[in-house]
Amino acid sequence: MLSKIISRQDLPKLIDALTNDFLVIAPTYDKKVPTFSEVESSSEVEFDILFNEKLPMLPPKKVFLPAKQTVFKYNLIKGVTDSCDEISDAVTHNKNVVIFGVSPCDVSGVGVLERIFRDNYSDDVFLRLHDKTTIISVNCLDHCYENCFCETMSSNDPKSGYDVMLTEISKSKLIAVPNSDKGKKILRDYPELFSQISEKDSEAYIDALNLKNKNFKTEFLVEGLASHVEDSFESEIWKEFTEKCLFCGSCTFVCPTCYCYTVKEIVSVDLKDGERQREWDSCYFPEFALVAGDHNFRETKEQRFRYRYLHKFVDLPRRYNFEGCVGCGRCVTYCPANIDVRDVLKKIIGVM
Amino acid sequence: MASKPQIGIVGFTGCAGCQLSILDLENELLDLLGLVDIIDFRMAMSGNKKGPYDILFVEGSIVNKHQEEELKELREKAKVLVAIGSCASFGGPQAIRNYRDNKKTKIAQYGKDNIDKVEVIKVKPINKVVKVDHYLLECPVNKYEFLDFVKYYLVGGTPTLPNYPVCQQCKAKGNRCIFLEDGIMCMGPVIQAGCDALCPSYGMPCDGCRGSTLEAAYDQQVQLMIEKGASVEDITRYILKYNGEDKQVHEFLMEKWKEQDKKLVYQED
Amino acid sequence: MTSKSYHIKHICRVEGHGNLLVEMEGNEVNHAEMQIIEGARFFEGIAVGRKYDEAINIMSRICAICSTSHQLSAVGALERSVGIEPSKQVNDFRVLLDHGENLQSHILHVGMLALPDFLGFDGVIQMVPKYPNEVKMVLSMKRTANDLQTLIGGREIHPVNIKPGGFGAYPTTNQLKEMKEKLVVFKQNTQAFADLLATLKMPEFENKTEQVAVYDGKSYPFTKGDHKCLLSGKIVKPEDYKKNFIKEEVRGYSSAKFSTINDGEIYYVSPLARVNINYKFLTDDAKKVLAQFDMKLPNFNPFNNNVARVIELMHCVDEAIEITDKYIEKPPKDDNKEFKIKAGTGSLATEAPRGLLNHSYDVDKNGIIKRADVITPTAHNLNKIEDDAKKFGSLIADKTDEEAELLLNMLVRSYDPCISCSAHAIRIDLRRK
Amino acid sequence: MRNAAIAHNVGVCTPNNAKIIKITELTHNTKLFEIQLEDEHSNNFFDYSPGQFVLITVFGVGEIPIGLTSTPIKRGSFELGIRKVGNVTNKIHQMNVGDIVGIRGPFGKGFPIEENKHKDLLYVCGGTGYFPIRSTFLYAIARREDYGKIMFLYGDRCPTDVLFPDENDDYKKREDILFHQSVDRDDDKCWEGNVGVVTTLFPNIAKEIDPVNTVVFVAGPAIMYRYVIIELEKLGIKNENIYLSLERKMKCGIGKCCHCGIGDKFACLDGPVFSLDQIRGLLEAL
Ligand SMILES: Cc1cc2nc3c(=O)[nH]c(=O)nc-3n(C[C@H](O)[C@H](O)[C@H](O)COP(=O)(O)OP(=O)(O)OC[C@H]3O[C@@H](n4cnc5c(N)ncnc54)[C@H](O)[C@@H]3O)c2cc1C
Ligand code: SF4
Ligand code: SF4
Ligand code: SF4
Repeated sequence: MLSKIISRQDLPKLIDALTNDFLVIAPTYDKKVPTFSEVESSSEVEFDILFNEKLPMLPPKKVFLPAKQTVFKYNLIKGVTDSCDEISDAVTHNKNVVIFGVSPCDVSGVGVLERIFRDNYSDDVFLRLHDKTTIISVNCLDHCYENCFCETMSSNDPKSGYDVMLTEISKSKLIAVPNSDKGKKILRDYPELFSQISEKDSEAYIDALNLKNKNFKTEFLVEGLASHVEDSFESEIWKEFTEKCLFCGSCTFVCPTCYCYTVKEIVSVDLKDGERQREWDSCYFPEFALVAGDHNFRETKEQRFRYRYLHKFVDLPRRYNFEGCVGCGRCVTYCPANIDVRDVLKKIIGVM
Repeated sequence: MASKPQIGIVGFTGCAGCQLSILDLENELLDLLGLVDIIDFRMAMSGNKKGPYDILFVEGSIVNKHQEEELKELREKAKVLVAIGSCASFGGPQAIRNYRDNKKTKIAQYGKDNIDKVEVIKVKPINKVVKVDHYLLECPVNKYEFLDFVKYYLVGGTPTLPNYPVCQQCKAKGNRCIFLEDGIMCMGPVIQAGCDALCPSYGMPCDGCRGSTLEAAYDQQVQLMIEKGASVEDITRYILKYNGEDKQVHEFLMEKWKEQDKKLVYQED
Repeated sequence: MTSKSYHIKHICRVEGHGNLLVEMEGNEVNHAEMQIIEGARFFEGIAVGRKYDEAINIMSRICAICSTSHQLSAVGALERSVGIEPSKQVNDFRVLLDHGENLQSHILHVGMLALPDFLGFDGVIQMVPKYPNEVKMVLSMKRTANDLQTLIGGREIHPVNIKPGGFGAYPTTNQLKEMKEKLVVFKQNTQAFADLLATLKMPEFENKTEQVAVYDGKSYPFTKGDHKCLLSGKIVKPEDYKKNFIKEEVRGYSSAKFSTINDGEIYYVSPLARVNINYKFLTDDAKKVLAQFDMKLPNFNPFNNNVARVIELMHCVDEAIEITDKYIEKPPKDDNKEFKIKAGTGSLATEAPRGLLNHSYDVDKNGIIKRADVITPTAHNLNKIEDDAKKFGSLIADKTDEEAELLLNMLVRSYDPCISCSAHAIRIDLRRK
Repeated sequence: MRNAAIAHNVGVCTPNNAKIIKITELTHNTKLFEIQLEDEHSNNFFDYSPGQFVLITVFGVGEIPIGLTSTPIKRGSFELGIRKVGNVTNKIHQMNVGDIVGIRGPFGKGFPIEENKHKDLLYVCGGTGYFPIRSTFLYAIARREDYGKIMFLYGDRCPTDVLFPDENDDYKKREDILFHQSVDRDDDKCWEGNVGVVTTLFPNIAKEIDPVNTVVFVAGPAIMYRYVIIELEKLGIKNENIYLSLERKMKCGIGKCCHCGIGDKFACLDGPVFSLDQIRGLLEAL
């Protein structure tokens, strides 16, 4: 078996070893907010976030699709000068990237984005960063907090999208299961940290997975959700929630599967050079579908509120066969108006 | 290249912070001077010319008849007129007094004898006097927005200012939401971004100096503030800081909130 | 005998709208009026009815140039009103922030407003072609000063980080280290700047009046202390500022108030007054700068304010470096405490870059402000400016009109008046039942 | 459907530098730009199907979607007709021959012109809708023998707004094309033809229509669609034979930025050309 064992004590050593070879991104606190950020040593990593089951406020999408990102650079007269390849190398200082401590739902979230950005026309800006990244996931054995409903969205047991999965099999030991060549390479490259797996470890792993199975509960049935949402196009439900919503967009920014963006041109003060920047946008904002001549294709707040659900629960399932939601509950946690996506869906299905 | 655009920066009643902010563009100032001719900037130089201007930036609110006339004259000489800062755009903090009974304030402030010594008219943002082509926001004006405006003007077009709430930039920076988590009365959800969520980034509530977003959800915001324990007077104060003459603030206060806060009286002209 | 009148409209390169009217009869000025035509804004009135913690930001809009001073004065006076005692750390950071403003304001004044006068330019913008390096140095110094304000206050103008009892957030050690490096460069530039200024000659003029500055007997204080008079040696507690000390009156030609002390005496507040009163407490390097100029203390030439500013640049940058070092060593602690507040009255006397600043408030038990009173440096000085102008006759009698106007302009400029800050209110006292 | 080739040497998010090689002033606010990619290989490779669009960047100002208006039969360069309405379009209008712009694309699904060989074609367009329609129209008349009747109805606001007047006159003279034109208003009384909205042209062709064998291509302002559809239904043309080009805000052109979402479809990927029966099923379309 390719899996190996790593002791909990050795995790800091692993991080330190990785920082020599990679740009390492791991959970930390930034002014009391749990977050993913670049670390230079294991002392900066908050293992507490990982093992006391908190989700960083911003999901790992912030690595591939940050709030602001340069797409390419140009000269105003001569045109494009730096393509996105050069720019993504500059962002990572010519290194490969490791994101450490990604929860299974976030692995699924990255998977959703990857498919969307790879399919049809592949978005080089996103994929360049994505493809040089190794994802080390830390498994969840139970709902991490009250807003989590990953089991309902079947995202707590991703089959792909991660390179190594670490699962706690006892207080002191984790099993490291590689899931790609990049993952195997990690286990191979740091032999002093990974030991062979024993029979007892295997059993403990199976026990852990069984425990996981038992602990996770489904809150409602997602089957047929797309038709339900579509059928409720004219329903009063949208109005009810629209009346509470601030349209601040917070839910869309913290969501691991929301990816709308807009672009801006930034020009230097001497007016010689410029760059195109991508910036997070949100379908909740009034100008999202506004075009020249003041025509707005989504004029009312209700239309905007509804569109997010249409996109997540109708368009994406039809197009790709997955929902645009992994049940991480961030949008619930960070909504100043306390709107709960589960309530919206339950009302639509008719179970609330 | 054709001759450089002629720029004027003038101030009416305010704290002069917007003009000072422009002087705070130390790193860019010399480059900027290569692009435009500043012909009128009383705060920074003598020998000013009163137009004609390609772009005239106007700071401050209008508080007397004399200023109204002067502003109208300036408008005639300006191809493009841009309001900078909260005072010019929304009346600024002094517009708070537009929502108080003028006569009573006057008597209380000067005593009956002094009442005629100083002329007091309603505080007006400049768009109540002349046509305004663009607004650059913040208190004081965001100097980078000012710079962007000049750059875009020169390259062609106008910059699109963010019309989304401060929460966008708060989330982008990974800030803790002080409204949700600490119950601090942050106006971020209804206020236009562009300041890079300055106040919340320091753990301080957004005071709303950039004015309302398009379609700001005041009803919902106020509802949440009440749930968090704010009183009627509190809410009036939170809303009425730098923004008295913002259209949506005015509408909300006078059409909805007046029923709650009976002390709100709007001074008609 | 010829009579002549100068009406200097819209004094440029000072902030806000003011005119100076000077009427001459032969060599004598027989009438001078400092007319503040800035629209009144009634800040004291606006403050009434506000919660004590929000008023801090609003009061800073009295004047952007002193916005940090206004916030620091407001927060200090309001803390006294409701009974909050800030910690040593908070006081240190407030001084640091205040020095950011002092450095910024002084370099702006001397480098961008006064220097063009002495070198014969309309403004700093016009200086660029001939003095590119000097302008660049001034700009980079101003940038550093602004960076310091931004680091502590959140923004160069109208800081956002100040709250009763402390700060919203503190800088990190790395940020402080970076700041320290910039301050060290600033200090070198200050010396170069002092050397440059020492080659220029200040116009000779003297008007010996009382001078007032904040004094605490142990330091060169900016953020709190008592009032001290230079000539009489009188000391007045901040809360007694209106008890037989400062009096304000309204005059028809100006939207700002005029004040006197001790029943009708003209007085003067300024960097020069501070140097006159507190020179003993300057840092060693600042004392060395003082020695570079042949300026006898106590000094009564308002043009020497420019010298005082350069001395203070050195003093403030020294102190800023000291405080930065202290907190690089020992990083600041979070100080988000809940405070119990009580009703009360609080007054504070501080030094804004251009001189004495008074803030005073009554607050009720719910933290709502019932009375507010502010006297800004420019309001303190309006009488003195008029008085100087009246005594200016001999200096301008044999000058061309153009030269005379320039000199009068320079005189007003030497006070660095923010005219809108003096026009924040006309009212004398507001007590609401 | 023709296979659209994306000619990108840099990755699909970065534009190809391209040169404006010819500018023709069409009306007071529209110009026709002929453009060539700088990279020779990409330029030779550049192919599109009528109705597709490109994203054109004016460096320093922004990027906007513009329908290709030339026919793909003509290789080596392509044409864009652009009306001045805002920042980017204003700036393009100030540009000169030889200036560099950025081009991404072609993107989207065009009009199914190859799929409908031997059918009768009816074109209906208004305003700038002429631009994308022209591409398929030129394609069809270049292969005239492949198609049955070709009918063209074009309406614009006023005589000064009329696009391609010379080309139009040629078409009017041709016997193998039924070309009808109108203007909404003729305030200066200088228009000799029909006055009225585009739907007033329908009686001219009503008798020519074979409802079963006719395919309709429509492009124009959003309000036009509603009335045109009513006319087409009166003629008995089935929804699946009516194709409309929808305009939406677009930032990426490749289904990522989400601005052009219409219900559960994207105008840039699934459109901009949709059949009416597709649109009927689309929430939020018309
Ligand atoms: C598929 C498609 C094909 C088009 N073909 C043509 C054509 O052949 N000729 C022509 O003149 N115009 C065409 N348009 C419309 C053209 O894209 C807009 O006129 C243009 O985007 C306006 O940009 P602006 O910067 O000048 O206007 P502004 O009002 O300054 O617009 C600001 C931004 O909003 C967005 N935007 C505004 N209006 C539109 C719009 N109608 N559609 C999409 N995005 C918009 C753009 O991102 C633009 O940069 C087409 C639009 C689409 C979607
Ligand atoms: S919609 Fe909400 S619960 Fe679902 S993935 Fe996004 S943030 Fe998480
Ligand atoms: S702190 Fe204020 S601005 Fe920031 S997310 Fe919360 S409500 Fe929005
Ligand atoms: S957070 Fe609010 S008050 Fe603070 S600068 Fe931004 S808009 Fe102004």
